[in-house]
Amino acid sequence: ESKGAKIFVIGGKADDPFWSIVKRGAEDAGKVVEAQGGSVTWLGPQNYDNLGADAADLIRTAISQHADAIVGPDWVPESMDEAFKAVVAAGIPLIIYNAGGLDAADRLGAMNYIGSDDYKAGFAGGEYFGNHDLKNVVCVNTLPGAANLRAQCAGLLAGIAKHGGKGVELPLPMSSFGNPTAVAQALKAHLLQNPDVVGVYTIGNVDANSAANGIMQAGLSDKVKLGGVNMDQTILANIKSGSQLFTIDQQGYLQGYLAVSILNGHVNYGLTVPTREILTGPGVVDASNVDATMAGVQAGAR
Amino acid sequence: MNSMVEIQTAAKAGSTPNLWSSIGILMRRPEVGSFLGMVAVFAFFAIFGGANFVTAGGTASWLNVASEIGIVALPVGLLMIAGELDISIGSVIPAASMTVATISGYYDLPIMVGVLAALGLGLLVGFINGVLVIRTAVPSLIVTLGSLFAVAGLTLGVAIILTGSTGVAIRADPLAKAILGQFVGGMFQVTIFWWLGAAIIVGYLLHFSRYGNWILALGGDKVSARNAGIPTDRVITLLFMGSGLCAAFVGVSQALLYNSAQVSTGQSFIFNSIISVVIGGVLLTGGFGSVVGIVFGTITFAIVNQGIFYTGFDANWASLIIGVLLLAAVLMNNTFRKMALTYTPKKK
Amino acid sequence: MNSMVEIQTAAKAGSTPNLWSSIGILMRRPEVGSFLGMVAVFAFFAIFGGANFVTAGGTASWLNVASEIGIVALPVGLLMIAGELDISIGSVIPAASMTVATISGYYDLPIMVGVLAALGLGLLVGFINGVLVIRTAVPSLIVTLGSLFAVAGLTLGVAIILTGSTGVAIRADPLAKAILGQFVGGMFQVTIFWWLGAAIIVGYLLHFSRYGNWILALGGDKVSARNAGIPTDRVITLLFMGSGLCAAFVGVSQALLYNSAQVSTGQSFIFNSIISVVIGGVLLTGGFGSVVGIVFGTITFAIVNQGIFYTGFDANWASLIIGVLLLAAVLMNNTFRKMALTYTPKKK
Amino acid sequence: MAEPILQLSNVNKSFGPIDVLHDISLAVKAGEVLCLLGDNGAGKSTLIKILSGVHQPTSGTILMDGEPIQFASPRYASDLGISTVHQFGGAFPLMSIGRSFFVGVEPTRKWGPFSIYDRRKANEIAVKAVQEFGITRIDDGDRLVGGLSGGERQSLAIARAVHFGARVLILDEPTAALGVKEAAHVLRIVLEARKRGLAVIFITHQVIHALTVGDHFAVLIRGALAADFRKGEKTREEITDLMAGGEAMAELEAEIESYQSAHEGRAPPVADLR
Amino acid sequence: MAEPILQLSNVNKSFGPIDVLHDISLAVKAGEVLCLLGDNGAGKSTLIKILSGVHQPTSGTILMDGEPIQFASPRYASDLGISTVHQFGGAFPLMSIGRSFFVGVEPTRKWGPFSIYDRRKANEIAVKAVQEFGITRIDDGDRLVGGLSGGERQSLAIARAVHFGARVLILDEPTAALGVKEAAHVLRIVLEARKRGLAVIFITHQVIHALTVGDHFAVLIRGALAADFRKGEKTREEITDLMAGGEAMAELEAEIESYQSAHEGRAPPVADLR
Ligand SMILES: Nc1ncnc2c1ncn2[C@@H]1O[C@H](COP(=O)(O)OP(=O)(O)OP(=O)(O)O)[C@@H](O)[C@H]1O
Ligand SMILES: Nc1ncnc2c1ncn2[C@@H]1O[C@H](COP(=O)(O)OP(=O)(O)OP(=O)(O)O)[C@@H](O)[C@H]1O
Ligand SMILES: [Mg+2]
Ligand SMILES: [Mg+2]
Repeated sequence: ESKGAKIFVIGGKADDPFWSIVKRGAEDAGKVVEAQGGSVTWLGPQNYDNLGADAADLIRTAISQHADAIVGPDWVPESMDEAFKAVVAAGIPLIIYNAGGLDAADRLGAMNYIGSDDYKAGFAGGEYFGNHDLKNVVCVNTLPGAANLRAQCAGLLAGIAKHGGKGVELPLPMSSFGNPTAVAQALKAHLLQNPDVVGVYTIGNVDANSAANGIMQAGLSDKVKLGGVNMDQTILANIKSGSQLFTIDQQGYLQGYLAVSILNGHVNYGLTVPTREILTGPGVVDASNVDATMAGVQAGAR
Repeated sequence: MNSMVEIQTAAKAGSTPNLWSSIGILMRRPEVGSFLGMVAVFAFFAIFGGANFVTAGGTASWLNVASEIGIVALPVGLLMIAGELDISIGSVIPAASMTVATISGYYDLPIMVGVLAALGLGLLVGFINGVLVIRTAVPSLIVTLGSLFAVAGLTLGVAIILTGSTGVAIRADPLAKAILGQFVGGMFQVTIFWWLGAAIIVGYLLHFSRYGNWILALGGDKVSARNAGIPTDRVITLLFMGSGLCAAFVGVSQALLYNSAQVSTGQSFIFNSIISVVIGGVLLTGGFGSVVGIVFGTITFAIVNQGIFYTGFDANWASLIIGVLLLAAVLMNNTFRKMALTYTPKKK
Repeated sequence: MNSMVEIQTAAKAGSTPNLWSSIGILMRRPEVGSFLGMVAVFAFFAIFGGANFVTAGGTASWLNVASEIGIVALPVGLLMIAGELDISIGSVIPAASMTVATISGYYDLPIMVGVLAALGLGLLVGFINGVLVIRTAVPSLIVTLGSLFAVAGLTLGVAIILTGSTGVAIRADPLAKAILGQFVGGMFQVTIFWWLGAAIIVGYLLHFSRYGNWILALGGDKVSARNAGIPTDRVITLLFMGSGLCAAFVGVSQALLYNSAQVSTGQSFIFNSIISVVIGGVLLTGGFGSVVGIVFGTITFAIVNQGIFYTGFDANWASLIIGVLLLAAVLMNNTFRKMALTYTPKKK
Repeated sequence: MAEPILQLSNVNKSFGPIDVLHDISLAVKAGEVLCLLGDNGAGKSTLIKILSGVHQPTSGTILMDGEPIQFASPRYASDLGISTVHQFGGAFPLMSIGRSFFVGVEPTRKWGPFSIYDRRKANEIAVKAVQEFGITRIDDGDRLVGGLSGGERQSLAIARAVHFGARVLILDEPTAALGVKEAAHVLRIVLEARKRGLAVIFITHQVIHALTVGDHFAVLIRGALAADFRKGEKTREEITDLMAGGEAMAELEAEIESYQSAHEGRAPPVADLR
Repeated sequence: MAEPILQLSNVNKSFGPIDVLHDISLAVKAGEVLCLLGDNGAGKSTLIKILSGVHQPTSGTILMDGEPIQFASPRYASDLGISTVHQFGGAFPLMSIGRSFFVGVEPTRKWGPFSIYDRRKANEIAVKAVQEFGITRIDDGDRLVGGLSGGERQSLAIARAVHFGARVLILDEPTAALGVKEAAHVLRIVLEARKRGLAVIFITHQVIHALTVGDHFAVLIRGALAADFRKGEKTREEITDLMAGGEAMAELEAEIESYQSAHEGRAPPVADLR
């Protein structure tokens, strides 16, 4: 008698807007797992101050609990690869999702990769700006040390460069993180000091709201357009009302849902998905498709 | 400890009854040091920040940030003067944001209901903190750390259950927005006026009402304060409730200002408010401080934090410059006080 | 303040010369309280965390975390006992990581050079902190805040100039890795042994060498300590250098352990180390504390933080449970001490 | 004045397992100075802390004006007119003289709808009260207490208690840090308070001070009431021995004298040592 | 013993604009007790802080054994055998008796290559030293200082100074918080130290204590040396007046007496007040 699959999902902080959606996806898939006698456990760090190391600890925690399958993002490969290899060495099926790409999955011996890619997400944003003739952009980075966020900014700058534009990264000091007013005012100052900037890109939900506010206060709402990654109701409302141009969607819900479903099928029935690298993004949400997205956000799935 | 010695010397020197003493009286006020620190960093950015920094927009940049930190820093400062710390504000702010957004945004109840519920939540957390600190004799840092985690956890858990997400949008009616979440002139947050109001009230409490005396005595020596007939338990509980209320207020106003609430904002307020208070000359060990000092300290911190974006400096070096400037401001403060006190025009 | 009264009562009670006194002697040790708090949270997770929590793997989860916090918490605790605070460790850790990764990873110099440079950096920052605290009489919280920002800014700026990125990979040779960045048995970090070593050294310093006496006296009353002939300036500087060194060590070992360094790692250490120290019974105001207490406090904090992953509880409620448990552990600690002290088998 | 203001009967006090006061019964009358004497650690301060609401007795009753009463808090005791100068603390180094004088009972004045701490009035009264102690150097109520010398601080605390003591004035070693002049002032104050009909409880280790002002003497030895007598009932020598915890002080003095004489032979009369 | 151990010549001390000591010249000889007298705030503590390396004089020189010397730090002074009990502080409430006794000069023993703080030895010596003061209740060197009564703490500090004072022993109001018995013990200790050839500087506000042990008296009034005389050169009344800052104490005493007699007519002899 199979008692079901014990699946561990490594992810972001539980109160992270993006990760709470991934978590929702994993939990929704988990309903099936539970119906079959298994369980889905979410392991996330308390904060992102020590991301690679903390995540590696979480992977080891999952191993020590005799997981039947593990899903995890390869945020900081140098820090986490060793732990992932230990997963594979222990004979536990592994899926890499959200960060790392197929490269990581292959390198680590994981079954598959599900997700988007920070660099590609940023790149898509850069191209979107470029296509809309916004050739001078700034990437607001509220956590300037984190590799994935830096990759996003780098992608953005590469994307805009492809269209002949240019951009800079604006790293904010740590005392501003989590303080929307400080972020808004910093962006405002940057815009006032650099009147040529016409595009702003933010790396998280909260920052997008703050940035919209900063642009408004600089009196540049007509000229400076805002883009970013991820979304919530407010961002979609902003897109609808025109105060935000677009957002890059990597469909976190699918990342969690697919990873858990695939592993559950694999553990219980030996199923495998032959498609290597399941991409859930980057997709672009802008005024043209915002209404369709709204419904999903309301359900907590987007 | 050092600064205490400093202050005592100040008092002694200031009291010599001669011509010099009128300057002494002014100079021994701790506010003067904080004021000079503030002027110094302002001057720095006025020079390196160029024209934009001294415009209305530039002023709004740091004033908006200062106002939000300031509303929290005032009651945190009072607590510190009374010898206690409150770090639970870091999760009361998002909890209050989420409360008002959930009630008035997600469930569409009248905005008043949401605001009152949020403020009530702040008071409740403060009350619990106060009672725990009094009853258990556990250091308030630990008690409020416990409530910091507990409130953060509750906020997240309840938000997911009720709204299914970690961020909720809220569209306040124009009146509520005008009162709590408006940009005056398109750039100055109304919180600036609330801050002013709070500073006046707290200033009244600390410096002009009898309760100020109780707070100072409490921080100076808790046992002696109790022996002198001060209802120490009540004062401590009320002070914690005050900081809960103010933190909740900031949460509410942020929700209305940004039309949305998130589970995870607010942690930076813990650090920033404590720092502002200490820059303003309040003793970390309690018993000494002034509201004007706290206000100057907050402004200093906000200017340093935001002014950097008006300079042409590479943003990668921002933190370095902030660190050096903060130290310089506080040093300026101390040095000036010492200099002024040991200088005497003619030895009598 | 309260806890000080507690302790005095403890001492008085313990000294009654009767049968009861031998228990009294044991019970009045502050470590006992911390120990019981630790046992309580361990028991909680042993029950709710299931079998996995008590396996080697489960133990490694909290021991690894505790070891890194612990290496920093020890010197931070010493500083707190001496009446000072050091928050600059939050940026010394990533600065040291980046130093060793840049020198030995990016530029491929021998690992020894990188390690020594990183440790030297920690000593230097500590030295600067110490000198500034002594010379300026600015509270150490503010001084080390300044260096926190300054070092963070320097790290980011220099990293971008030298390596063009904020993260650098490093592949250490097997020997260095075995010493500094290995998983023993595939799960226990070598830092656990370093922590043990550090605890022994710091324990020797605080409890068995004469310097411990100096540190306790310094935190008890700085002026009297100086009057008693203690070279206070030197002691303070050395303590800051110690915390810089230990922070740098953690940074180096993290870089080797995880084969990479990031500019932003480390801020959480500030908070976590201070909390661990206070849970361990060290007075926030200085003058009292023990190394065993700090170690127990660190373990308690680590168990609470990591144990949660072994319970089936929804991660949304993790913070709530952590908050409640932390409070419970500290309460347990205090209550037990009080109970034990006022209980007497038969009134003489 | 037959009825005592305060009366203790069979009061015990323990801190956890340590018994500090055993079965104390004692009466304090208006217009009378009660000198509480005893060796270091005898329990004098603990006893007066019970009378001022700081500690609650473990058992036993306290009567005020013949009615049983519980001093639940220092505030309650001071509301009933019991004013205390404790042995340690009571001074707030970082507060101004005026503020620290009025801690807990601040004078206020109306300013529109607000009641404002009346700084000027507080400073004036405080400075006046302290100057009456002969400490004329203090003329600025805004000075911080931390800047005063030990004697000045002590005088400030006593002046405060005298100012607020409506019925009972309790002074725990008030003259310890004081100069000759200031100590004499304190004694004068005590006599003045007695004249005004207050009950005064006065703790001291100086026999002469006790003899100068005391009407009624109570001696504690190791927490028990070893003697309770009125002025004139015992000789100075007897009192000295009691203050020293019941040990005969004669041999000690002989010893000192022998040192003196061995050295120079010019020791002062032994009795003066007391 | 003609040569003084310590000699001050024209020493001035100001704190910023406040001049606390003016032009003090004074000699301290071995085997002699110098009583430093003066009103509250006269500058006594400041003077001995200069001698113990806490403060540096603003101007003037200090000679030790005839050689000019600068006491750059308290440590340096104590290394030269000058041991001081300061008026305030000096006790660490949260430290054990043994540890606080040996603060700064901890005894160590070898344990392999390590030198270990010798807790047992420290506790033993400390307890013994305190018990010699008659405080026999203290038998455990691990007790915290915060748990001692005021008198016990004071005795601990004095015992410490006596133990480490090789050449000069400075006591700033050592008897202030002490009981009759303990104060007598302190006086005995002072005489004992003198006998052993130490120079003792003794500050007190109690005339009797001064007369009992003093060989040499120096009186400070408002920071200036108002009198410097040897035993027997002045009457007790003159000394009392000097200690009160030069004011005649007679009227004060008359006043007190009049209260006394108005009330009961049984005041003790006025001279005893001193
Ligand atoms: N809170 C307390 N907890 C435990 N023991 C205490 C407490 N307060 C006082 N004691 C003990 O009670 C005894 C009496 O102390 P108390 O302060 O009343 O003495 P005292 O007569 O005032 O002495 P002194 O003349 O030195 O001031 C002492 O042994 C003291 O250690
Ligand atoms: N660090 C200081 N800064 C400024 N003034 C000081 C300082 N130390 C002492 N004083 C002042 O110097 C004067 C003398 O003080 P000192 O403590 O020497 O007096 P004292 O003779 O010991 O008095 P007491 O008998 O009350 O102890 C006082 O007026 C005091 O206020
Ligand atoms: Mg007493
Ligand atoms: Mg003195």
